Amino acid sequence: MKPWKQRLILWGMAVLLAVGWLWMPAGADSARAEEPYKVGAVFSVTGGASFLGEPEKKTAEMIVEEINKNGGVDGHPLELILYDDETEPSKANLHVKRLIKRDKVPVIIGPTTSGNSLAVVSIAEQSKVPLISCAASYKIVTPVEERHWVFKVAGSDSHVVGRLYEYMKAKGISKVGIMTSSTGFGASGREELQRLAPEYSMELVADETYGPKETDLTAQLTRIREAKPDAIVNWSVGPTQILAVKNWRDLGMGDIPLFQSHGFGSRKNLELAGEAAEGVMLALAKVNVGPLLADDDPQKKVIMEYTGAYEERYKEPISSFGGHAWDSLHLAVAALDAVGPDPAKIRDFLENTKGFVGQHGVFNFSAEDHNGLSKDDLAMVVVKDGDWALAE
Amino acid sequence: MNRSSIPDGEVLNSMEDSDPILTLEGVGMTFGGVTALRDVAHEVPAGIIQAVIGPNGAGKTTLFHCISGMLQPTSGRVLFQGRPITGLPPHRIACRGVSRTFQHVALFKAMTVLENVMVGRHPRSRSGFWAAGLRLPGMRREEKRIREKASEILDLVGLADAAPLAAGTLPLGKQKILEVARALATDPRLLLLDEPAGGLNMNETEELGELIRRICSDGTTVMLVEHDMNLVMEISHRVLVLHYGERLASGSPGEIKDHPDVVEAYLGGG
Amino acid sequence: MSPADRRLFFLAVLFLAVFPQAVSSFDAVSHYVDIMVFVGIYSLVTLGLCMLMGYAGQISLAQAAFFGVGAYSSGILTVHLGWNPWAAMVAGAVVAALLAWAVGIPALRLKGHYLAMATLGFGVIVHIVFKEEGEWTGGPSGLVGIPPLTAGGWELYREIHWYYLVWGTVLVALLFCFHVIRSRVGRALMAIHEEEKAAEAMGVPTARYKVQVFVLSGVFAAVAGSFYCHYVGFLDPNSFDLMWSIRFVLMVMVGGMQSLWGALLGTALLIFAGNEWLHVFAEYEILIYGAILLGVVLFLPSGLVSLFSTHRFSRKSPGRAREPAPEE
Amino acid sequence: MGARCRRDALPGLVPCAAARALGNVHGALPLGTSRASGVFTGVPPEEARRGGLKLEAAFLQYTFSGLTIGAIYALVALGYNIIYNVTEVINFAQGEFVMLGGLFAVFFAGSLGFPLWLGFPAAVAVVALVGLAMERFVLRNARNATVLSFIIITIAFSILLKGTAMFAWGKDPYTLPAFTSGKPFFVGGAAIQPQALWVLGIGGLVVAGLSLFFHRSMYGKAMLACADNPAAARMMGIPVKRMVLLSFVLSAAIGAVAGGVITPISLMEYDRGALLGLKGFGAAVLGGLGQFPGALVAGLFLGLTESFCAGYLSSGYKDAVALILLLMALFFKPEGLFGSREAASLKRF
Repeated sequence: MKPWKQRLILWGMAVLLAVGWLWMPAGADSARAEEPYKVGAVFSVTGGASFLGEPEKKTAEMIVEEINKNGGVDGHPLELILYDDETEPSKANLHVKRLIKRDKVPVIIGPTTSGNSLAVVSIAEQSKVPLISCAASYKIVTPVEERHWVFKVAGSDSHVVGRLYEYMKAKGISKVGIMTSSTGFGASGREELQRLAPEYSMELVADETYGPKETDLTAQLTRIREAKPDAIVNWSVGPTQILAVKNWRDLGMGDIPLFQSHGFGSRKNLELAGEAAEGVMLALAKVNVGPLLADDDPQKKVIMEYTGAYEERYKEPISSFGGHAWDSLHLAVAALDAVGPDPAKIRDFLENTKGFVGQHGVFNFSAEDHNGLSKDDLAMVVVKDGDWALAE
Repeated sequence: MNRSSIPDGEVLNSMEDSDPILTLEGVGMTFGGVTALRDVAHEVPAGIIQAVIGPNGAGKTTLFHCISGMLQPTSGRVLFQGRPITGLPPHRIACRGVSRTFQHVALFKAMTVLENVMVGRHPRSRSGFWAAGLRLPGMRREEKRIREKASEILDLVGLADAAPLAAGTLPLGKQKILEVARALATDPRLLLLDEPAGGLNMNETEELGELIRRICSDGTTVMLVEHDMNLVMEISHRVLVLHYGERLASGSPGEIKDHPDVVEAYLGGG
Repeated sequence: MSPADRRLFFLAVLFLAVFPQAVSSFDAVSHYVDIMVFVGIYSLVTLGLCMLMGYAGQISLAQAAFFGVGAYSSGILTVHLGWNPWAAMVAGAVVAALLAWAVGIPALRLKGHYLAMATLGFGVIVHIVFKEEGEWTGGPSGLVGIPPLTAGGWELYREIHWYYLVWGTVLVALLFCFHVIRSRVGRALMAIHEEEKAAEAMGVPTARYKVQVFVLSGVFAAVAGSFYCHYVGFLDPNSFDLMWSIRFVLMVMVGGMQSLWGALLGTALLIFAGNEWLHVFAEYEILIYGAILLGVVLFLPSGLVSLFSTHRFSRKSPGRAREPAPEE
Repeated sequence: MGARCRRDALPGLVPCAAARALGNVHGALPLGTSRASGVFTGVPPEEARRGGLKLEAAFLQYTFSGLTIGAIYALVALGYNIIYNVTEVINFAQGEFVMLGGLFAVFFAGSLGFPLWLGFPAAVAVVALVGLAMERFVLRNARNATVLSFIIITIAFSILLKGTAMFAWGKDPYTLPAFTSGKPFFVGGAAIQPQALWVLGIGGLVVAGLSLFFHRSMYGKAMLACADNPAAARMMGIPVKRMVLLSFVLSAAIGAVAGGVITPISLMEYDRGALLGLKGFGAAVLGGLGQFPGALVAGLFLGLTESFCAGYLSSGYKDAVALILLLMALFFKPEGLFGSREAASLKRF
């Protein structure tokens, strides 16, 4: 390499580094006239769980804008410091530390996924900063003695499974074949499906797992058919949940009802699965089916408002995951409004919050329950004429 | 072809009483139907310079590969100092005391001249990963000895000045010499030189001839594949002629020069 | 270790020692210490890979698997069997060494593309095992409840402790590698890289050395994995997938695989880029990775270190990295 | 709504108890070994027959789905072989061609509304252009690159393709209508989708076309000559550069064909390429790298093995099976199950 070329590249890099340094957001020490209230957020905006993290980010940004337009929180502007963990635990770990150390936020919402949430709960505990996770795993808030500072707003898979089993039991179903993907989502569903089966006197006659990149599920479905179940439960996200529906239909198994996880609850999935999805059932958070709710439903109003604002602003249908961001951010804001930016007081406020009406249900937190939801916050939904319809 | 036209056994016995350092017993090599060597039998007495000549494609390099373990002969066996070495991997054969150079220079081009020769000391040293990584005292002493020995050899071949240069930057003639130096560093009992004079000018060839003589007089048996007939005739004690993979003749340079089969093979087979 | 490398080494020690103090006085970069812990952990992996790729000339697309073996060994032994974390770390290194040895013997007989595919396939298989053996590994949901590392009675919970522990280990490993390189073994490795046949003819047991350096890289990765396990406190199979193996190769190549300093530089650059600077690009990150990789291979095959004075950074005389020296 | 569910979606909630019991017997048995259910005493013969038929149906089902995906693996393997034969380079981006083929087919036939007979070839053509660009603008610039560099370059290119696809199409999966509509039909109790026949048919056509090309046409013969001895080929006046270019175009096109035909069955999204590529490589190695008939047989074999593994052993380890086969082949028989050791020893490994 010629010396002048070397020097050119070295200088170029030096300039880039300098620009990168200057670009960095100003530190926490920059004083302002109106001290803003900060909320930290870590969402998986990119990477494997971006389909969850992106609506969360959009929702959070929309809410912050709305609040600031209406005079902020208790007179203070609201500042959202949002980092993308790219669906990687190590990055979630780093970002939460950064939010606490550098940005000195009094409360954090997120991370998006169960894995990343579990990777950061210990930091929240040690740093004594409340964390409101948007992920589902019950492990995030159990055992509650070791999760003093951690809350979550996503319903547990046990709620969804409980709702499904309850419905099946009412329909006289007792033998169930389950198929789950080997992802965190699928594995957690499988665990709950197995754990709760005896409670609802369900017999699991088949238990299949498959990779998230599976291109064909006929083998798994054939095996399940061999076991002669009364119903099938598929628990996955991404293309495999479409494949499950298509292959179920292609194999002529329409006489064995297919239940999907709540992961199926997006309109995109309905389009992809097309006619094959007719009759598929699932338990969904009410935020997904706002227009179908009875007018006296306590959640109807907040859901319709959120749905309207989001769809107008982003020109795309809402997803239930954005609802988690709505719930967590509004909880954080409620706390800030009530007690100010003091981590310990925010934590106490959250733990004592009752009857908070959110997108995913009516939250009733307590010292024993840092989730605050139950299976009754879910609605049983069936696919009818290419759209959702309430079952019963 | 009549392969016993020269009764070399007698000649050998009259010349050398010692056991042969290398014995080839019916060595044959085929590559997917093509025969490169057929039933070659030969003995190399210790302490001599043995040339192997023959037209292109006669199987000379293949023979070297078979001796040094780069190729496994498809039939027959090779004995070194009376013990079979067929089937041993090349590095084990090198440890036994057979070293070689390559027809197409195969130096470690990015390493320095000195380092190249130091690699050659590998079979005569022992410290492994742990000793090296932890810099144990034994390893440091050994490292010093390796360096000294390598410098000594570079002195011997006249490359001492080039020691810190990258091997790939040397002119071809020096690279050829460096290959010999690297091979010498293994303390070989038998040194196989594959066309060492290829690409060298007259002066360099002469120096090389001197070097080979010196190596031989220091007690190392040298086997040499070479096209430069002047060099071969000048320095070698015995000559083996291969033709289409078969042993055509063997004898002293004088005998070979006048041998009718050899003359015919060279003129006819070119 | 050459005098230049020794000077650099002392500079590096000095820099690393004052780095935490230096950044902690600025709020805007105070979290750089946390990032540096990750840089240190991944540097252990890339140092091993650099020995394997840059010096012995053998590619491996399975380093994330060894990293994962170390991490999961630590995780499983401490969570399920209640082992002492340090004992688990040693066990993880032993398991990785055995695995590298068992896979290395047949795999390293292969060359080039075949070796790449074989290691890639092995890495993917290990990843599948992490996902499927849920009873032990926690499966795709991940392994939780990993205890923190304790040293002499007190817990390692502050970043600064981790920083010194990890970087201390990296420096020891770096020293070890430098010593190996400047020895009989190192010369043999480089000889294998350059002319395997000739090395073999000079008495170098090439197969054994290749397996040994593969084992070395596996052990380094496993120790790094153990650190990762206790530092993050949570294991997710996706932290050990193919993309990470490719990233490790990328780190080594960007820095310059012919130099151990290059491995450190590449690791630091890519980790900082991924966590700090590339955020601007968010979704574009994958494209940028591909472009960097392509650009480096096409235009800067000896990596960033080749931009600096060649005498100081690159190994004694790295073929393509250096202009031919004038003949005597 | 509830009424609808009860009537349509949940019929047969009270099947005959005996059948259920039988179902459980079979559920608990290792399915692959108990075709003859009659051996169990106390099982009524009629039920036994039904059970036996079921097992047969399952076996057939696994066979069909195995053959379908196997055909795709075989096509991917052919792609590897073509490039390898001419350049001795393994193209790690081969799987991405499949992904691109599928997504471009969706783009042309779905988004632009082309008729399928036009959209599908258009997709193949575009991907072939991508292959051309890869060779012409990237690989050709790396003239003195080492094997290692080639590996990294093709990996880097695959990352770029994947990233670009993520931008163009996002992360959602896409589907394509089947080439011919129609309900699946049943053979021996196993369901066959019409699209599976298209996969096998088009796969067969590609193989036949390729063998004609390589053994009858001048171009094909010239390409094979380059593979045997590039120097000699150059001396004989064969434009080796153009042949290398052609090999990338051809191989990208074949990958695209595979992607286009499989998308109606398995959907397609941006990150599907790597695994398909890896398994296709497995088929190529099993069949003996560079061997066309070998790739075909090995691809189908791999598909069947996977399918049976998912059916009879463990669906979670299904992906691992193909890779273990690949490793076994690489470690113990690198010349492939159908290649000869001698031919392989002449190749540059």
